[in-house]
Amino acid sequence: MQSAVSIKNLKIAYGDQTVIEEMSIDIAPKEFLVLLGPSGCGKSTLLNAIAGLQDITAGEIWISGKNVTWEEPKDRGIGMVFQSYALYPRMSVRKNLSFGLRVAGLPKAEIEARVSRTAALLHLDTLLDRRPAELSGGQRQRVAIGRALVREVDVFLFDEPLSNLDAKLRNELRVEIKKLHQSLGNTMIYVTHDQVEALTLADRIAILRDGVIQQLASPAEIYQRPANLFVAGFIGAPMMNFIEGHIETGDGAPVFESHGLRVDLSGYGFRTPPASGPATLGFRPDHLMLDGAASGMPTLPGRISVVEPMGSEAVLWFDWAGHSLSLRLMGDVTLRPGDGLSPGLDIAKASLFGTDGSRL
Amino acid sequence: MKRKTNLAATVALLPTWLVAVVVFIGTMGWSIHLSFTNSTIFPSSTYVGLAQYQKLFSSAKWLASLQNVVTFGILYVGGCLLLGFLLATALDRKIRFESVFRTIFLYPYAMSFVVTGLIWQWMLNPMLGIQASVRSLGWDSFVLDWVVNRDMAIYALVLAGVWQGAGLVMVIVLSGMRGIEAEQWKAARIDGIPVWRIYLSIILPQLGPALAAAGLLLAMGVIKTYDIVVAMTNGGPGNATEVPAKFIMDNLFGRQNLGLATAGATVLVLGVLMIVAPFRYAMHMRGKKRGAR
Amino acid sequence: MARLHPNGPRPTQITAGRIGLYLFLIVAVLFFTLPLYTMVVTSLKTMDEIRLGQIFSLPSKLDVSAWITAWSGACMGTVCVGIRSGFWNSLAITLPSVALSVFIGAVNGYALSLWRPRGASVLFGLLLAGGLIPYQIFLYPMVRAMATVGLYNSLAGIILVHVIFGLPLVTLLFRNYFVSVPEELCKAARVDGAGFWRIFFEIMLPIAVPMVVVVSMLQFTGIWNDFLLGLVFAGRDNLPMTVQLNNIVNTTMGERTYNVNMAATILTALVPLAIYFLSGRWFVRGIAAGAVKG
Amino acid sequence: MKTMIKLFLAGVAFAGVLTPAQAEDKPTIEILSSWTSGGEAAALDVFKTEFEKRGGVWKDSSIAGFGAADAAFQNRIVAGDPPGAKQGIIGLAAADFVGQGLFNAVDDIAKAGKWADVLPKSILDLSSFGGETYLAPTGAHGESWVFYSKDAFAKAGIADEPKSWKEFFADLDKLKAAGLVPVAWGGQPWQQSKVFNMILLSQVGIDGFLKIYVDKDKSEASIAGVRKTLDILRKLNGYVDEAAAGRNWNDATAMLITAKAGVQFMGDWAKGEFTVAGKVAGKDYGCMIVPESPGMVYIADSFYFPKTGTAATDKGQKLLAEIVMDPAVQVAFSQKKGSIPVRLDIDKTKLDACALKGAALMSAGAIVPDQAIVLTPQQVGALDDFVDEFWNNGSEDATAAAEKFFDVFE
Repeated sequence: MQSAVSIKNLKIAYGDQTVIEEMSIDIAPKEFLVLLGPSGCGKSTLLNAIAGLQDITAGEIWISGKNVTWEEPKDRGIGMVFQSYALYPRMSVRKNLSFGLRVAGLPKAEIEARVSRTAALLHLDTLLDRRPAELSGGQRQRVAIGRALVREVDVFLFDEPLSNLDAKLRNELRVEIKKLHQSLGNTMIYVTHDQVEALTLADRIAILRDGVIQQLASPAEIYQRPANLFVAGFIGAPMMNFIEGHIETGDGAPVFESHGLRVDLSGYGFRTPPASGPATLGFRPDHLMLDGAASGMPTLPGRISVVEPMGSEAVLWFDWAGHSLSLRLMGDVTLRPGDGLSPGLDIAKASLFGTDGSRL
Repeated sequence: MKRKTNLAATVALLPTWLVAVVVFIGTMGWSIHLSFTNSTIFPSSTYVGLAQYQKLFSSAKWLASLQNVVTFGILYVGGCLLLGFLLATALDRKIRFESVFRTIFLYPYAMSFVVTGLIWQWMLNPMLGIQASVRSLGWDSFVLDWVVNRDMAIYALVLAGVWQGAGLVMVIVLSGMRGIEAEQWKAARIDGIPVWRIYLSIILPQLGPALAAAGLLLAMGVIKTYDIVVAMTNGGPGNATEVPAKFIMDNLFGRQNLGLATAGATVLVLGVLMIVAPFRYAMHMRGKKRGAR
Repeated sequence: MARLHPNGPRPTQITAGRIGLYLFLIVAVLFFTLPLYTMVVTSLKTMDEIRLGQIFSLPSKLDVSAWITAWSGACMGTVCVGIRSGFWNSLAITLPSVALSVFIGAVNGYALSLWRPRGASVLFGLLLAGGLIPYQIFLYPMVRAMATVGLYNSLAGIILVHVIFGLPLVTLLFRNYFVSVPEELCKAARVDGAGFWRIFFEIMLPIAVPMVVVVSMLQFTGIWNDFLLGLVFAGRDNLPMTVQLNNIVNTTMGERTYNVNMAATILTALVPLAIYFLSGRWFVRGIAAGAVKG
Repeated sequence: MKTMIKLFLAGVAFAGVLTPAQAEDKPTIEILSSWTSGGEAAALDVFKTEFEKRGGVWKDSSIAGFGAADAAFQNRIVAGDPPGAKQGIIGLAAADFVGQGLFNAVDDIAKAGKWADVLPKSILDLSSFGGETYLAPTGAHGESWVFYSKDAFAKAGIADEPKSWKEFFADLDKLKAAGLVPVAWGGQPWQQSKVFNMILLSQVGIDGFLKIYVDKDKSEASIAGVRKTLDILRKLNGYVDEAAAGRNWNDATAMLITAKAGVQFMGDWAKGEFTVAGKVAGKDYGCMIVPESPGMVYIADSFYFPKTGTAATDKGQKLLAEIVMDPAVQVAFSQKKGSIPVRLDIDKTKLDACALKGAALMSAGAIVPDQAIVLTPQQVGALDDFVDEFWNNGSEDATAAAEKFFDVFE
């Protein structure tokens, strides 16, 4: 099937400073792709390049089967939503929505129809004659989304659209965006630095760092099988626990050793045959079992330092061999700081990383 | 890989390019060329090397004018900033009739330098102005003779300039103060910091950009200083208030010495470039960082 | 004395600081108004009274004849029509000059800050330098250039000259303003298909209204108060009010009528003064809206 | 941008339409003068009336102030659009223009009007370049005058005009003792240079004066003369009030009118100020040539006639030259302007007491030209600087300064 958006050998540099290294991504029609990464990783630059707002140094950009590398933004068949909303301050909501259509010279009736359709979809009907300054943050962001929708194009670009909103609104709008995607079925490319948005919205997530894609995969894959230490540490809250150690491949099954801990690795799905040497063991707080010893798992005995109740769940922080490790527990917690515990580790769900940081 | 939209921007700037190249660079080139000739009232093509520059820098008037413009510039800009800041602080203290005060402090900015100079020349003239009036009230030893006193005349210029320009600074600074978050005031009040200390240690450092903008606006006028001097002291007494722009004008027309005038102009332009170039470089570097974001 | 039991609203106090504050303000008001006061009272005195040398005293009786003379009777050479004709000339010069320079400056600022085409920073540097150089230096070659294109001594000529010399300041102010406008606004409009001019007229110019007010006022004052350029480039049919004021005030060997001079001076300054008195708050608002910042 | 270009083009077209069509037949003249104040303008009006009476078209482009008028004139020359006539002093100030071939000569008018017979030789010489007459002199001002307030003299008990510098300074002491400002000093460079010159003439005589200014003679005698002049100048400095710096001459005159000050050094145009204030020469105020002076420094105004290439203006220039030198016009002009007619053959009955003294000196040839006539504008500026520096720098040694004086001519 033809890709909705295809980036081929893209490179972006300012002088001798490279922002995007040689990069290629194919995005399928109706796919929701999230570009995720810390600030300065090049994700916004990439989005701007797709939009045609950013000159590229080398490579090609294809949208809906057309090479648009040198096209104007308006000719690319895209709509875009910006972090700061970028609403035109002196225009009413109606004018904001219709500006692009008026520029394109669409018939009046058509413009009106599209504007009211979009307004209804986003519950903006009553706000059409207000100025942006008279709107709340959430309303502004809906107008910004509406401005992309009225264009009725195949590809929507979102540049951190929710990061200027408070937590409650962010959750609400996130759901709305997801609904929109499900009902409209457009291709969406969404830039964010918020992993919750990425995990909840995306069909696939591309994690970027310093202009290089670290991993491009489904949210589950990324959460469960991070491709390297960076991805592992970046995704998940609280952060994945890491323990430095080394792998012994003796006569029997390979073993991970650290501070007297010995973990039998026979249950771990190695990508390549294991070899002896230093390695980092990573496991998420959800993958420690309070009653792990009973099921024969290797244990990490320690003492609780902090309890963070979060309503339906709680995070326990405990000390083990100089490491501060976390453990997620569902339901009510009766444990208190100072109590001892000895949780078991489910090696099948853990990750091992080599000295170069990549997954073993 | 230039896009046509950028082309539109380039085209839109063409008239300005034309002005910059033809007027600013072209005439400067022409002036520099003339400064190496012995032109008097009309341009001549007899080259005399650096003779005009030698003459220029052996002229007490020119040397005095350079010194004066530096003194005036520093005190005028500094004075405007200081008084403007004080006025803004006072108006920031929730006083009555703020807009009346503000208008009174700002109106001199509508006056030309010529009018400013004329009126202050009157006010500071010992026989006519403040001194005479104070003495007629019985304080016979009162002295305020700045315009006619060789050592003080430059300060008279500064006084008149500050009178004219302080209001602008006040407006800029006041709007800067109003832009500072109210929470800082609350924090400082809880910490028990005296008001003057808050202005000095907390507010003032945050007004850097506002003060810099105001300073730049005023500084753009300093090297051009001409009208106010002509109206107020005409360069005197002696050379006490002579300024480069007036020196150039005098030689350009009254004294019919194009060569010397253009030599002076060239020196002035070099001076300007020496001020602007590092500033521009810094801005350029900042811009680069910004662009890379 | 027994202290009151604190209860209810705190009583307002007149503190020493408060008194000092108002004292400072009153001294400042005196400093700022004294010159204008002097001009006004002098213009209302007779010459005989002025020769007594009491410039701060109120006129013994109001005499408005100086004002009438200044407006419609004062002589410049053999023509005795006062400065009223210059008033219209000044308007004819100032209004188009302000409109043009503000428009071009706004376009420049917009193009330099939001589009940054090749050479933008070089151009900006040139303008900045041009803005600092005394324009006396440009007079002589400019005269020649203007004569060559047939604009010397014409209204169009003097307007063009004002626009040229106004460009650096206006461009600088607009550039600094537009730099603070989010780039995303420009990007959003481009996604919407708007081009350079459309974005300027429909989005940027409306945003920049406070700035346009401030710059227009600065430019209006500057151009209205200009003497030298008007003298050199306007031609005898278009001499602005300031040149006529000079003809009345500045005389080398003639007698001086200070009351007429003061009246003529106030008349000349009246329009910019009125603008500041009436629209001062727009000016203040414009600056508060970020018209002038670092 | 299109709008701007359109506006611009419209402006150009507009300017083209406005260019006035020349009246082909009538002699036309556009005058650029700096005569803008009451008496000056009235005097200029004498020419205008006569010019129009004789069928000419007169346009007035006066600009106040020497500097401003000169700047405007030079710029119009540069632009190739000069006025038909420019008021300016005779002598070297016009030399560069004539040298560049920018002026029309009025030699035929001068010959027809026999100017050589009626003008003092020095004035005719200074109006001519390369043997041809280019400038039409309008009138002369005497610049060796000491005006004094009779009231102030009476208050100080001074009965007679001082005859020598010694008496003069004795009288100044009396004025001081009477609580008056002895000298109403106009502290502007051009005024100070004039005082310097009137004293110099009293010290070195007519020949010595011309030797210094015309021959640039730096002999012992010249240096000694300059030194004595500077000594007197320094002495005078002790008799001026503190507000002298930058003072306009007419403000100084006002001090005499109100009897606050005793004497003022000035040219005869100061009479206008007395007249406006209702004071009468010989009754309320007196005029005398500076003590010990054998003659009078004078300055003469004239009209320059730039080449405009317009037939009507050429005609107008010739007509104006005729009118300026008309005997009746000369008298009428001088009365309004407060100057002395340059023609020697005019009716002297209408001149006031002071003008008569001046006219007598002129007829006797006891006159020397002002520095602006015999020096280039650059040298005039240098002289102003020199005198101003000496006057303001109280510590400068007169002997050393006298040596330095001759640098002015470089």
